Amino acid sequence: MNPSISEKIHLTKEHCTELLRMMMLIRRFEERCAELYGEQKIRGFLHLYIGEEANAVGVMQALTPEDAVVATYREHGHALARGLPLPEVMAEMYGKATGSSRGRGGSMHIFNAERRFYGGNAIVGGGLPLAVGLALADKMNGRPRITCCFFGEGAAAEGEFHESMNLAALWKLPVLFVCENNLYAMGTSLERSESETDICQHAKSYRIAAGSVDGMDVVAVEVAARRAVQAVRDGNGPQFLETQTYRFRAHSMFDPELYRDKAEVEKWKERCPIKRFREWILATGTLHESEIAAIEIAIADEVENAVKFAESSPWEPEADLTRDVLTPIKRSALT
Amino acid sequence: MNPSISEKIHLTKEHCTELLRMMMLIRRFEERCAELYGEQKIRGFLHLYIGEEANAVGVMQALTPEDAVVATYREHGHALARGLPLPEVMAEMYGKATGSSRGRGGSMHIFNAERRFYGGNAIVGGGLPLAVGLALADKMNGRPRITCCFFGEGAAAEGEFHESMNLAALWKLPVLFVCENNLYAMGTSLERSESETDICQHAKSYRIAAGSVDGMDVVAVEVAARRAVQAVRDGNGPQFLETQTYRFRAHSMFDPELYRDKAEVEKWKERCPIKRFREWILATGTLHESEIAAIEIAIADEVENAVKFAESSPWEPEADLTRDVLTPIKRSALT
Amino acid sequence: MSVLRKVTYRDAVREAIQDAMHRDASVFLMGEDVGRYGGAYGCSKGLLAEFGEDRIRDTPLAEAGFTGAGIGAALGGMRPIVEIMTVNFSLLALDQIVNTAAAIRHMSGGQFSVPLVIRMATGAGRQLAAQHSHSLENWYAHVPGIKVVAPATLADARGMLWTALQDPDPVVMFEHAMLYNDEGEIAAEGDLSMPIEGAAIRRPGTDCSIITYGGSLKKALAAAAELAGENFNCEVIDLRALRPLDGKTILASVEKTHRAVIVDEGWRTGSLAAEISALIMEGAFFALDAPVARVCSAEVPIPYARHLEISATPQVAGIITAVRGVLRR
Amino acid sequence: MSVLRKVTYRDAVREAIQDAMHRDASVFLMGEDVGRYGGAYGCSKGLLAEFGEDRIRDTPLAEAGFTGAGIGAALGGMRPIVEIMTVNFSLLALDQIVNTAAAIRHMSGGQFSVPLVIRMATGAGRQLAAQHSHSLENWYAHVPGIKVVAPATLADARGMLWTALQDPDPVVMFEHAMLYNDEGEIAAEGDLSMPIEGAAIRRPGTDCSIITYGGSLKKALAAAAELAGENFNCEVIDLRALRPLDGKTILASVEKTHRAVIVDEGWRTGSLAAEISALIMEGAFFALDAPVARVCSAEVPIPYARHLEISATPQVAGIITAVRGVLRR
Ligand SMILES: Cc1ncc(C[n+]2csc(CCOP(=O)(O)OP(=O)(O)O)c2C)c(N)n1
Ligand SMILES: Cc1ncc(C[n+]2csc(CCOP(=O)(O)OP(=O)(O)O)c2C)c(N)n1
Ligand SMILES: [Mg+2]
Ligand SMILES: [Mg+2]
Repeated sequence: MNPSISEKIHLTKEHCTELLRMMMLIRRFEERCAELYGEQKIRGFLHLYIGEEANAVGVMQALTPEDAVVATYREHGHALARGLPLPEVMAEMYGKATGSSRGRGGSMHIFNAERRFYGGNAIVGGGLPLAVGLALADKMNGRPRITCCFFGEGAAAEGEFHESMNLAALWKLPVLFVCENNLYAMGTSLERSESETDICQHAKSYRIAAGSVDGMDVVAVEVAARRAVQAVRDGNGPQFLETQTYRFRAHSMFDPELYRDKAEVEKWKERCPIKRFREWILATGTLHESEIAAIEIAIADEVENAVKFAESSPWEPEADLTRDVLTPIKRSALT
Repeated sequence: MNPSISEKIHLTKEHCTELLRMMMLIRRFEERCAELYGEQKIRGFLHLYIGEEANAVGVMQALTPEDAVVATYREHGHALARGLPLPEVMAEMYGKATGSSRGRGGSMHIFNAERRFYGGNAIVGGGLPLAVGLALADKMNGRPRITCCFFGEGAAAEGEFHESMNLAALWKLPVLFVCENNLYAMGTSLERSESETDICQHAKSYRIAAGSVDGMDVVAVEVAARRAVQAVRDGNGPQFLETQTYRFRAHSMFDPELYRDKAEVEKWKERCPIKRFREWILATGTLHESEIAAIEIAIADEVENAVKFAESSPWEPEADLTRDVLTPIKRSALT
Repeated sequence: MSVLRKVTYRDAVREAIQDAMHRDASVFLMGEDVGRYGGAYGCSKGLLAEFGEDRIRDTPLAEAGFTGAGIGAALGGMRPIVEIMTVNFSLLALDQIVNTAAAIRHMSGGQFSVPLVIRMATGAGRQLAAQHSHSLENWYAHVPGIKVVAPATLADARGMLWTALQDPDPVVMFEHAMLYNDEGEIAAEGDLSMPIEGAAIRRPGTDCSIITYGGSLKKALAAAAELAGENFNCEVIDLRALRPLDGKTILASVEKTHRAVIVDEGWRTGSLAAEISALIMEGAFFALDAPVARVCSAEVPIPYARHLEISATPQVAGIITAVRGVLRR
Repeated sequence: MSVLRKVTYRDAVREAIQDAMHRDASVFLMGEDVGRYGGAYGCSKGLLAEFGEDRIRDTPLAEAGFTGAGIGAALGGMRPIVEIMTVNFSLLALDQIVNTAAAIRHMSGGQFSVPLVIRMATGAGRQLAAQHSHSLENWYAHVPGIKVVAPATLADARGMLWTALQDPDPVVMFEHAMLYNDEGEIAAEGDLSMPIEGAAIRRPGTDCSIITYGGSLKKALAAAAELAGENFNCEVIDLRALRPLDGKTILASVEKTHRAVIVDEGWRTGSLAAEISALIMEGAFFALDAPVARVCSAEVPIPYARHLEISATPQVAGIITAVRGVLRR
């Protein structure tokens, strides 16, 4: 933990507790999801965020409820850190009618209008133009809110990335682009996907201010995010933040992980964001072991309750299959 | 004319004559096309290259017949500078069966397999991936030839540009990208289409060596192109050349040109590449007025002969409408 | 409604945009060259001066980017009109349209609607060759989660946009490039809005239903007029909405005429005409006196040469031949 | 041909690639994660070790870029196999496929052919939800200038690729994601190649033609087997090639059975099934004893929940009901 960074935010006991709790909650939630996947309660693609929790948790600290968030198919962490109700998210994993997307979306398509959480996009790079548009709407309306868009480093090779960067910069839109660089896009490592592996260079080539941060350090991420968000709010146009991180698990549950060494994974696991922050918290005396243990127990309860909620929730009736394809029209709206 | 540059190529009388002749031929050809468009002999879209002749003519000097050329819908200059037979090109403008594309393509789709001229692409940015692939084939086969890809600065905003740059750089492919920056994409000026108006910065962000050259100076273009082509041939991977140029005419024959000042156009016309080179040639005594006049007459003849050829050429029979949709299969090829 | 005014289809489109921008501050137009250039087809000429560059927004060449930005802006409470210059370039934006605009409402369990209108020119006829002459209306009509319209008349060009902008879901609007110069009269005042669902019978008849849309309507009407001279009384149906299709009107017509010819500028295989034929098969089979016929484009990338382009695409003579064929069986 | 060998569909695809790479040095495989990862569906596992990274070429996430590069490489004399991970992402490459690969031969007056094979997984069934469950075979089947195939059997998965690679024009190959784990026997030796044109009668019958392709073939056969218990003798046709369509086989079957049901996982409106229905309308109308029926996907972005996904897509029960309905008329 870099003290010069940690000083810049108010590391109260409360705040530290919340950072740790949220990371632990995400971890626990996903570990449980992996089990449930084994039991075939959860199906489809399941992309775990395990190891990357500090990114979503750190960045979300810098956002207000008015801001918008756009994420990818690896978005459980973002959804939970954004405050989506755990039971609804778990029910969505099950595909239940009580799920955040009524079971239509599953793991890859978690949404929440109230939290301005715009998903949940399973097309790599597909969320970026959306974020540009959300920010454009805000700018055109003079609203002081911003849009935060998460994506992986693999997305940087897509044409939609390029077009979005240019539009956002050209129109000086209030977007924070967060590139979660976990070094792999499925089995393709960064140096095999980008001729310029310093992702920030790309952002800079659109005249977007860009910086990198240790994505395994939740406080560092929060600090960097706050700084970048402030720059966006100050009307400096889009900002770009690369978080350097790593996924501890396979890309999805189908991935045999032939493309990377166990040793590499183990080395990164030593930098586990939860472990590191926990150690720091204990070392500084911010929390005691017993307090953390209590948090752990509360989280376990919370997750089990979410599982129970999901288990006991009803399925959407088959008769409702085609609901929500189009929006029911209030005829009076037509003039 | 910068003498330090002009010294680097062998400005023999012969060579100067050819540079001038080709630029004048393209100019004359297109002026005639504009007339023929008025007479409705030529239809569809007609994008004139008038003012930009130095770009194609300069760059082509650096290529060998083995190299490949990919161009856009504004490709008359490239086709002629690449040595496509004038009568065939004119017949294509008419849509005649003797046209270089049997009348299927028209102004925007001129091709020639023998000259390795791959068109003629009317999708902005669409030719770039093609060029990458042509170069990939060469690299995989260890062939010493290169691919030269022309496109406008407007194309740089397209996702296909981004993807192509990255692939070419990542795989160190033998491509020369030539961005003809004429400051406008239809009616959209560069500063309204790119957050970074220095196009070379984009290329550099993929680790592609990039440089700019005065696209109104044919010798400067040739020098820059030779240098870049040599770098490609030397195995340094793709190179990027921005030629700074201007189109004197409207975008197409439908364009009312509401988006730029007449004064701006007039100012650029003073830098007409033909005028400038002609003046230099006369000033240096490389050619005499009378020699240039003779060239002019020969060109006028050539163009009129091409018109006659086109006029007297037959139409493709309607019965052949669907020929060349698929390739006739020699059954013996199937094993 | 009695006062009429002479306009072109282009004028009608422009006035519809202008009107919508006046009526609703959240409406804006975005696309390549909609501003300074005035629109590739001149549909927004003068609007930049009137509304400013914020609301008449020139974009870079980035079809996926600005279409996606339109979707995002719609989610953010705006009512964007995205102009994709032509359907040919819309291939670059299909991911955003199909995977996001059409899907996000359903994927989110009904939480998000995308009140977006995407306009694009379509069709052949100007000798623009293979990359500039597509008619891919059927591709769009295939996709649940969007609506698709094709105004073929001045009144529809003037009236469907506002209705589309009132719609909570994405509406894709096809303007056939050969219609822009068409001239005629529309109502000068009153409520000019037109529904974005439902087909229209443009010429009532009893002997054969000619079903068409967009740029082919004129040709169908011309064929019907000529056939009237042979004492064949054709009913001409303008689909207007390509998704959802108005099966009711189609089937009622065929129940009456017992014969149908579908005219569609798309390539024959997998055309929208195939869908109409299948609908008639399923809904009016026993009413048919002859198999339904299709007049479509030939299976060829549209060639440049005029005579080849003409022979590749539906023409009046071909429609007449097809109707005669159906009537003779 | 008498020696048989047990393989999965995935094995068959992999062996086809491997075989082609051995037979022709100009063949190479390119796509996202085809190398180190072994292919999203495991179809190229082990090939990187065998052929090296030049010929088993991992690409960045850039569908338009690498598909276009495949087109260029084909023009440059190679025989690329481009793997687009799934049809869903192919929307990003459609410009290159439609505007270049399919058009360049015609646009150039026959000067350039593009001997390229594009493989992609397609279809629903694994609860991957709206953005990962498209069946857009019909879109591709609409485009002149390309060929489209959908191997539904192990033998076709093993045998069509080589033929496709011999073809001078672009061939798009759809592999239904639910087929990869299918197991069965194929010939262990001899010429395994299969034509890329022509439908196959997978089960001869006399009472009703069930026409289908790809992932739905199994379901159609299961329905036919069950209907056989009711003494309904169905003929099951596997289209195999979606462009060009084998109208002859389809029409001959309907002439015999007088009834047809088409099973197609695409959304109903504008489905490939519509085209088949229209073809039958045009070619066998007077032989029909009942209107042709379609069993397609519901008009909904495919939902995640298992029961909803199942009810959105064609299933055996639905096919049986449709056949019974047609037989009863
Ligand atoms: C356009 C597109 N192409 C391919 C895929 C398949 N795919 C899903 S995730 C993924 C890797 C993305 O890597 P990255 O952007 O780095 O995100 P990460 O998974 O590492 O978080 C790929 C190739 C897809 N979903 N969308
Ligand atoms: C993908 C695509 N979008 C839009 C168009 C319409 N269009 C044709 S040329 C052009 C401008 C291109 O400008 P630039 O790349 O600078 O080339 P220039 O015409 O200046 O030579 C546009 C917008 C197109 N052909 N393709
Ligand atoms: Mg990654
Ligand atoms: Mg330009």
